[in-house]
Amino acid sequence: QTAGTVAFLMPDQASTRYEQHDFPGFKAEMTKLCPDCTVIYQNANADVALQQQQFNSVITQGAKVIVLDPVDSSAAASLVSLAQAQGIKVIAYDRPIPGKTADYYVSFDNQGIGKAIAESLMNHLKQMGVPTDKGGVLQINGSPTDAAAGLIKDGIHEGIAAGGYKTLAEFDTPDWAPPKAQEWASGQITRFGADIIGVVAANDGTGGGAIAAFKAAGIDPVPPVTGNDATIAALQLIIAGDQYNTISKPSEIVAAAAANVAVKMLNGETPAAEMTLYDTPSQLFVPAVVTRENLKAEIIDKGINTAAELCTGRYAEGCDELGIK
Amino acid sequence: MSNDIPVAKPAPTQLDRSDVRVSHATGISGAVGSFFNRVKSGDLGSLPVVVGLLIIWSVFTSLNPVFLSANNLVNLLFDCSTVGVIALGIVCVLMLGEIDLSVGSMSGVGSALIGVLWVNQGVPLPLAIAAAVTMGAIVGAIYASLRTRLGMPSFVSTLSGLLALLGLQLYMLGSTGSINLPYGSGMVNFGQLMIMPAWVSYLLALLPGLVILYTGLRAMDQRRNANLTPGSTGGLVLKASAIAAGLVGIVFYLNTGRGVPWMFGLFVGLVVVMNYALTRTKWGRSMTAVGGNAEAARRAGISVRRIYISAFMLCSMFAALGGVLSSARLASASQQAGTGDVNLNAIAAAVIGGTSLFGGRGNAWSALLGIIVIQSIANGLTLLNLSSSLRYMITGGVLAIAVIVDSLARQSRVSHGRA
Amino acid sequence: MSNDIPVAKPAPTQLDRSDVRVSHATGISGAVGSFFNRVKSGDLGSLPVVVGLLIIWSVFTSLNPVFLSANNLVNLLFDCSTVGVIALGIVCVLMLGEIDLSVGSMSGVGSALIGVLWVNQGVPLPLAIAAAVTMGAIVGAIYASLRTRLGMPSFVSTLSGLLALLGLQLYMLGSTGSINLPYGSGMVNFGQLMIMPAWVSYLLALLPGLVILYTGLRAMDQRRNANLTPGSTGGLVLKASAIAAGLVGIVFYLNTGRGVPWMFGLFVGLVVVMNYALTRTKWGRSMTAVGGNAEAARRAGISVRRIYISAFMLCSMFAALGGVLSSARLASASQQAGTGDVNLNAIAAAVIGGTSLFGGRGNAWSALLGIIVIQSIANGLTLLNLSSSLRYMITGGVLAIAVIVDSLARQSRVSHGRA
Amino acid sequence: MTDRSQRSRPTGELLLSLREISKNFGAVSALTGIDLDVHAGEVVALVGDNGAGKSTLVKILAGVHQPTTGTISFQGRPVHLSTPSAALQLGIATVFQDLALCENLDVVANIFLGQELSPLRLDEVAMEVRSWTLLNELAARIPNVRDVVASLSGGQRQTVAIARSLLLDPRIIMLDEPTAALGVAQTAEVLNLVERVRDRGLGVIMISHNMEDVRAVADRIVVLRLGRNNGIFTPDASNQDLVGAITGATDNAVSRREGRLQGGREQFPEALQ
Amino acid sequence: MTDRSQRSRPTGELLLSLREISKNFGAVSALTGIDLDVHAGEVVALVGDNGAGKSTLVKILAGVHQPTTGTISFQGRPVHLSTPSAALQLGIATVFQDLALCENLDVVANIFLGQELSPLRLDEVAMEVRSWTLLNELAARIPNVRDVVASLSGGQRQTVAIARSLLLDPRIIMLDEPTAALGVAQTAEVLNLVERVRDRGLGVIMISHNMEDVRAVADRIVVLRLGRNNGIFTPDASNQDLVGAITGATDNAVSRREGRLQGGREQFPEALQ
Ligand SMILES: Nc1ncnc2c1ncn2[C@@H]1O[C@H](COP(=O)(O)OP(=O)(O)OP(=O)(O)O)[C@@H](O)[C@H]1O
Ligand SMILES: Nc1ncnc2c1ncn2[C@@H]1O[C@H](COP(=O)(O)OP(=O)(O)OP(=O)(O)O)[C@@H](O)[C@H]1O
Ligand SMILES: [Mg+2]
Ligand SMILES: [Mg+2]
Repeated sequence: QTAGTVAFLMPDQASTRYEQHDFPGFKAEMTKLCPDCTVIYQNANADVALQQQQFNSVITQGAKVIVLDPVDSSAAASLVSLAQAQGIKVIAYDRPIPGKTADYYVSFDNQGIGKAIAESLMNHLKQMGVPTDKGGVLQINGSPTDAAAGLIKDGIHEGIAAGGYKTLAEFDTPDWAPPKAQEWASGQITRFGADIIGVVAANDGTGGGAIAAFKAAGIDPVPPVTGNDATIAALQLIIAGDQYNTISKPSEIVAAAAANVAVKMLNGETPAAEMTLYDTPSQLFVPAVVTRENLKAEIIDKGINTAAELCTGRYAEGCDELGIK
Repeated sequence: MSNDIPVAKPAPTQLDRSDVRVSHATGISGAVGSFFNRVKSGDLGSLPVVVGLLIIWSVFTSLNPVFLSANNLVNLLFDCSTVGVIALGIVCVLMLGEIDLSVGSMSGVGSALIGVLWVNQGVPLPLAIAAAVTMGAIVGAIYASLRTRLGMPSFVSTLSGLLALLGLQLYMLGSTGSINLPYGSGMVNFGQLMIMPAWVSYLLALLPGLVILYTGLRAMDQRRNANLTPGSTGGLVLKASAIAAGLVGIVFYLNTGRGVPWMFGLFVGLVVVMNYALTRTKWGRSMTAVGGNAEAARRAGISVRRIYISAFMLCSMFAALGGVLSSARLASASQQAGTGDVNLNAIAAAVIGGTSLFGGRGNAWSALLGIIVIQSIANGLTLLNLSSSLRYMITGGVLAIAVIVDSLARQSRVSHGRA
Repeated sequence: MSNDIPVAKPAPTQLDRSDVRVSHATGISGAVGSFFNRVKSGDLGSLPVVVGLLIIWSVFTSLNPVFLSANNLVNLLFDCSTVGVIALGIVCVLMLGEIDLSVGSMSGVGSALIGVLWVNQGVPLPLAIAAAVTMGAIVGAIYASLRTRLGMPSFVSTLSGLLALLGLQLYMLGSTGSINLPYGSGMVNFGQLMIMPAWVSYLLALLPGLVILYTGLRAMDQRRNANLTPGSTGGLVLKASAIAAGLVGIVFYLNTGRGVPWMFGLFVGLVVVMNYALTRTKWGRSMTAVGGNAEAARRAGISVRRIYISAFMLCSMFAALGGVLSSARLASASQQAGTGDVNLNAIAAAVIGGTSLFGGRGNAWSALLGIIVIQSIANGLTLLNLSSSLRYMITGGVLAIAVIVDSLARQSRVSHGRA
Repeated sequence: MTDRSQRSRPTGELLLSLREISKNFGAVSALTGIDLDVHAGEVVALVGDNGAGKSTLVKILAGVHQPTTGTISFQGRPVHLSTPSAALQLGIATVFQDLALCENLDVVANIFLGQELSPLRLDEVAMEVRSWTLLNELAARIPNVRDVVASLSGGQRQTVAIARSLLLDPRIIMLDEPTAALGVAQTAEVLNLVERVRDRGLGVIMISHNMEDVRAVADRIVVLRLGRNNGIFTPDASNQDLVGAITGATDNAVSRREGRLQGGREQFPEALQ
Repeated sequence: MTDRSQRSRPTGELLLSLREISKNFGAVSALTGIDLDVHAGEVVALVGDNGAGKSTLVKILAGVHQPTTGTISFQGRPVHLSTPSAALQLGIATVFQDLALCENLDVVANIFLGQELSPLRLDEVAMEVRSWTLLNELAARIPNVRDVVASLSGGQRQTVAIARSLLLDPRIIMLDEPTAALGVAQTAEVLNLVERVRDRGLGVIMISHNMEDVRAVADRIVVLRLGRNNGIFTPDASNQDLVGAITGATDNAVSRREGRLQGGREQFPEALQ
C-alpha cells in the first residue's frame, strides 16, 4: 500500500453531478482503499485552458495518478502525453480521449445515453400508437462547443433513426442554458403546433426548459420530453408527469471504479480491463433510463435519492401514486 | 439713458421667440415639416432603431411567416420581459458612464433565492421576492461604495462581483442543482400564462395617448400664460392620436392571439416609471448631470456619492428582479440562470437602444427597444432550421444591421453639426 | 526699452528650473526622496498593482507553498502568455476609449485556422500563422470602418463580431470538432516545453537595466547640452541596477526549475515593442491624443480614422496571434478555444494593469501586470481543494483585493489634486 | 476713468477671512501663505499673472480643493470647506473659470442644476421663464434655452454660468474671470450686476485680467504673484503700479510695448520660427 | 490710443476670400451670407456680440465645420476644406476658442501634436527646448512643461494653444479670442506677436471682445451681428460706432453704463432675485 497523490479533474458546472456525486463517491472510495492518499479536486468550468492549468498544477503538486474528465476530448491528448512523459498515469473518466491512449477509461457511455433516451422515447411513442408519418420530434442538444454534448447528440441521432419518427428541428443549446432551450422550444411550438409529438432533450435542464415552453404555451398535456442526469428537479417533474424520462447515472459507481483503478496504479499493479475502447483498457457502465414506471425501483430502492428529497410539496401526491414513501 | 431699467423689457414677442436666427414651425404642417427636417438632419431619437427593427422583422417574416403570427409575438414579449428588466437597471449605471458586469450573476442569485426561500424553505413569496431585491440593493451599495470611497473602476468591482455572486448562486443551489417552481402557482402562471383581459389591454394602449394629450395641453396652457410659445395643438393631437392608434392596433393584433402578457405589462410599467424618474425628477436630472460631467455636478452641490449609490443599487435591484421573473418564466431556479450571455444581452440592449457607454446620454426606453431587437433576432432564428455555426454568424450580422440604421442617422446628425 | 528683445533672455538658470514654485530633487537622496514623495501623494504608476500582486502571492504561498515553487511559476508564465498577447491588443483599443468584445472569438478563429490550414490542409506553418494574423487584420479593419464611417459604437460592432466569428470558428471545425496539433512539432513544443538556455535568460534579464542606463545617460547628455536639468545620475544608476538585480534574481529562481519559457519571452518582447510604439513614436502619441480628446487630435491634423484603423487592426491581430499561441499551448485547435472568459480576462487584465476604459490612459505593461494578477489567482486557486462555488467567490474577492491597493493609491492622488 | 473717490464707502461685517493658506500640487506650490479678507458689501478684485494661483484660491473657497495648510473663517467662525456643497450651504456661490457646466444638459437644466424647482415633478415652465429672465438681464444672446450647452458659443456659456450663480441667495459671490469671453454689452451688464449685488450687501470676489473692469468695480485690489500675496491696492492706483505688482517688474512686456508704440513702429527682430 | 494713421499700409495678395457663407445648426442659422477677404500682411479683426457667429466662421475656415452654402477661395482658387488637416495643409493655422488641447498629454506633447520631430523616435529633448522657447516668447508662466495640460490654469492653456499655432509655417493665422484668459503681460506679448507675424506677410484673423486690443493691431475690423455682416470699420472708428454696430443699437448696455457712471451713482431697481 503506497500512499500518493491522486487528482480528480472534472470539466464543468453544467450539472451538479460532479460535485454532488462523482467527487464525493471518488473521495469516499479513496479513503476506504488508501486512507493516506491525498486527493486533489479541480473543476475546469468548461474552459480548456483552465483545465490545462489545473492539470499542470496537479503535476507540480506531485500527483501520481490523474483522473481526467476532459473538457475537450481531443485536446486532452496533449495532456495525456505530457503526463505519461513524466510517468504519471491518466485515467480517462466519463469522456474518452481518442487522440492518445490513456492508461484506463471508465465511463458511462455518453453516446449510449443519447441513444437510450431517444429509444425510450421512440418506444413510448409507438406504444401510444402515434403514427410515424404525422408530425415529429424536436431535438435539443447540449452546448455546441461541448464535446460530450456532441457524443450525446450522435447517440440521439442513432436512436431517432432507429425509431422511424421524423425530426422536426434540432438545436444546439449555447452553454446548456435552460432559458435558451425554452426560447427555442417556444418558437417551435408556434411553428409546428400540434405536430410536435415529443422532445428529445440532452439533459434535464434543457428538458425542463422545453417543458416550461409547453406549459407557457398552454399545451396540455405536455408531449413526452426526455432528460438525462436524474436531477432532483427532473425526477420531480417525472413524478408529476411533466417529463417522460431521464437517465440515472449513479456516478458514485463509476467514481468508485476510478478510485479502485487509481489505487491499483499507485501500487504499481495493472488493473484488469473488461474491454478495450480507443486502444484503452476500459470499463463501461450502462446507465438506466428512468421513467414513471421504474422510478421507484431505480432511484428510491437503489438509495440514490430518498423519498423525502423528492416528495416535497405538490409532488407528494405523485409520490403516493407511484407508491414512493 | 441714465435710468437703469432691467434689460428684459416687457417682451413684445414671446420670450423664446426673441432670437431672429431661429426658425420656428407653426401648426400641424409646421410640426410635420419640422419632423421631416429632423429626419433629414438625423435628429431622430429612437426612430432609427425602430426602422432597424422593422427591417429585421420583414426579413424574418419573409423567411418564415410564423414570425409575425400573434402568438409568436406574444412569446417574444414574454421573453423580452426578463432580460429587459435587467437592461433597465443597466441603463441607470450606463447613464453614469459606469458598468455592471454582474447583472447576470445577480439575476441568478435572485432566482436562486426564490427557489431556496420560497420553494425549499416555504417563506411566503412576497417575502422571498423582497429578500432577492434587498440582496440586490446590498450588492449595489457595495459597488457604489467601492466606486466612490475607493475609486475602484466599476468594471473591476463588478467583475469581482460577477464571480462572487456566481459562487453564491452555485453554493445556494449546490445540493440540488436546480429547483422547480410549482407549475400552477401564481408566480409561474405570471411568468408563463397570465394575459391581460382584452379591455384592460385596450385601456392601457389608449392611456399613453391620453396622458400625452392631457399633459401636453396643460403644458401649453402654462407656457402661454408664461409668455412662452405653446407649440402647435394640431401637432400634439396628431402625435397623441398616432401613438394611441399605433398601440391600439398592436394590442388588437396581439389579442387575435393570446393577448398581452401581464409580465410584459410589468416591464413596460417599470420602463415608464424609470423614464419619468430619469426625465422629470431632480434625481434624474442629477443622474444625467453626473454622467455628463461629474465634477460640474459636484460643484453644483449635487451629492455625487448618493447618485452613484442610487444608480448601482437600482441596477442590482432590477437585476435581482429580472432573476425573479426569469425563474417564473422558466418555472425553475437553475444553476445556469443568469450565466451565458445574459450580461452581454442586457448591456447590448441598452446600448442598441441608444444609451451611451460613456455616460450622460440614455433613456429608459432604450432598454425596451434594445431588448426587442435582440429577442427578435433570437426568436426569428429559432424559426429557421440552422446549424449552430450559421446561427451565430447570422445573429452577428443581423445585430450589426439593426444598429447600422441608427449609426447612419447619428452620423448624419454629426455632419449637420449637432453631435 | 524700445528694443524688442524676445523675452526669453539667455537663461541664467536651466530652462526648466526658471519657475521658483517648483521644488526639485537632486542627487540620489533627492531621487529617493522624490520617490517617497510620490508614494505619499499616490503618484505611483504600476507600483500599487505590484503590491497587490505581492499580497496575493504571499497569501497563496502561505496556503500552499507549492505556489511559489519554480516550476509552478514557470507554468504560470506559460499560461500568461496566450491571454496576455490578447490583452496587449485590448490595450490598443482601450487607449482610444473603444472596446473589442470579440477578441475571444477572434483568437478561436486564429487557432481554428492553424488547425485547418496547417494540420488538415498541409499549408506550411508560417503561412498558416500569417493567414490567421491577416484574418485578424481584416476583421479589425472592418470594425474600424464601421466605427469611423458609420459611427457604430464598437461595443455593438464587436459584439456582432463575437457572434459571427464564433460561428465561423464552429463552422471551420464543424466536421471534426477539434483538431490536434502534432505532438512534438516545433509549434507545440514552443507552446509547452521550449525554455530559454540559462545564459540567454540571464542576458535578457540584464538587458533592460543596460538599456535604461544607456538611454538614460544619453538623454542626460542631450539635456545638459540643451540647457535642461539632466536629472540625477545616481538615481538613474540606482534604478537601472535595481531593475537588473530584480530581473536576474527572478530568472535565477526560475532557472532552479525549468527556466524561462520562450513563449513568455515572446510575450514580453511584444509588450516591449508595443510600449516603445505607444510612448516613443508619433503613432503612439497620436493614439494617446485621440483617446484623450479625439476632436482636438483631429484639429491638430491627425488622421483620426487611420489611428482607429491601426488600433482595431492591432487588437484583432494580437487576438489572432493569441489564438495561435493558445493552440500551440493546448496542442489543439478546439471549438472551446476563445470561449468562456477569455474576453473578460483579456479586458480585465488591461484594466487591472491600469489602462482606462475611457481612453487616453494606459500602457503596454498593464497587459503584462494584469494578466499575471489574473493568472496568479487562477493558478493559486488550483492549488487549493475548493468546490466551484467557493472558488468563484474567492476569485472574486481576491480580484477585488488586488485592485483595491491601486484604487487607494489613485484615490490619494486625487485628494492630492493630481487626478 | 470716472471719479472713484466717492467709492470709499463703509464696508460691512467681515464675511470671509483666510490666513496663511497654502496649496501644493505635487512638486508645485500653487499658493504660499495667502491672507485675504472679504467684507459684506465689498468688491475684492483678485488680480495676478497667469498661473498666479487665483483660480486655485477660488477653488479652495468653493470647496473644490482642500488647502494644504492654513485656516478659513466665515463670519468669524473657522470653517472646513470639504465639498462644494458645504461652501454652497454657507452661501458662497462661485462662477468657475472653467465654467463647470454639463454639456449634455440644456441651458435651463444647467442654470437650475442642484436647485431644481419641485424635485419630484420638475416645473419646466417656471424654470424656463426664470432662465429667460436671468439671461436677458445679462443681455445674453442665446437662441434657444432648450439647446444643450455643448452647442453654445464661449460667451453664451459664460453667461449661463453667471446666471447660475444668481439663482442662489448667497452671502458671497466669487467670479473667476466672468467677463473673459463676454461681448462688450454683456460685460457692461456683468459689471452692473456686480455693483448691484455689492449694493445689496453681498461680498464679491472678482478675478479679471482687465484692469479697466477691475478698477471700475473693485473696492480693493489684491495682487497675487507666483502664489504669494503681492500687495493690496485701491482702485485709484496707477496702471503702472498695478501691472508692476502683477508682473513683478517695472520693465515688463506691457511697459515695453507701450514704450515701443509711443516711440513709433519699427522692425522686429526675427524671434518667430 | 496711439496715432494709427501710419497703419494704412499697402496690403499684399488676396489670400482668402469667402462669399455668401451660411451655416445652419438645425433650426438655428448661425451664419447667413457672410463675405470676408483676408490679404497677406493684414490683420483682420472679427468682432461681434456673443453668439454672433465668429467662432463658427473660424471653424468653417479651419475645416472643422462645413458651410451649408457659400464658397471659399484660397489664393484665388476655390477650395473645399473638408477636414482640419486640409486647412492645415493649405497653411491655415488656428487657435480655437475652446483651445482643443488634449488634457491627458503634457505641454510639450500638446504643442507638437501632429508635428512631432522624428516620428519613429520622438526627439523629446529638442521638443522640450523648443517648447520652452516658444512659451518664454509668450511670457508664459508654466512651472513645468512635463505636467499634463489638465493641471494648467486657464491662461496657461491659452498660451499653450497659441504656441502650438506658431510651430507651423502658415500663410494665415486665425486667433479666436487669444487673449481672453491671458494676463496683462501675456496679452502684450500676443499683440506683439500678431504684429510680428503680420509684418512677416502672414494674414491674421483675430477675434476679440476687447476693443482696445482690436484697435491696437487690426488693419480692418469686420463686425458680425446675429450671423450677418454688419459693417467694416477702420481701427480709428470711434468706440461708440463700433459698439453700436456690434450690439445693433446706439442705446446699449455699454452706453447706458457709461452714461450712468458719468451721471453719478444711484440706486438700482431690484432686478435681481
Ligand atoms: N490640479 C492641478 N494639478 C497640478 N497643478 C495645478 C493644478 N491646478 C493648478 N495647478 C497649478 O497651479 C498654478 C496656479 O494655477 P491657477 O489656475 O490658480 O492660476 P490662475 O491664477 O487662475 O491663472 P489664470 O489667470 O491663467 O487663470 C499653476 O501653475 C498650475 O499649473
Ligand atoms: N455645434 C453647434 N450646434 C448648434 N448650434 C451651434 C453650434 N455651434 C454654434 N452654434 C450656435 O451658433 C451661434 C454662433 O456661435 P459662435 O460660437 O460662432 O459664436 P461667437 O460669435 O463665437 O460667440 P462668442 O463671442 O460668445 O464666442 C450660437 O448661437 C450658437 O448657439
Ligand atoms: Mg484662473
Ligand atoms: Mg466664439
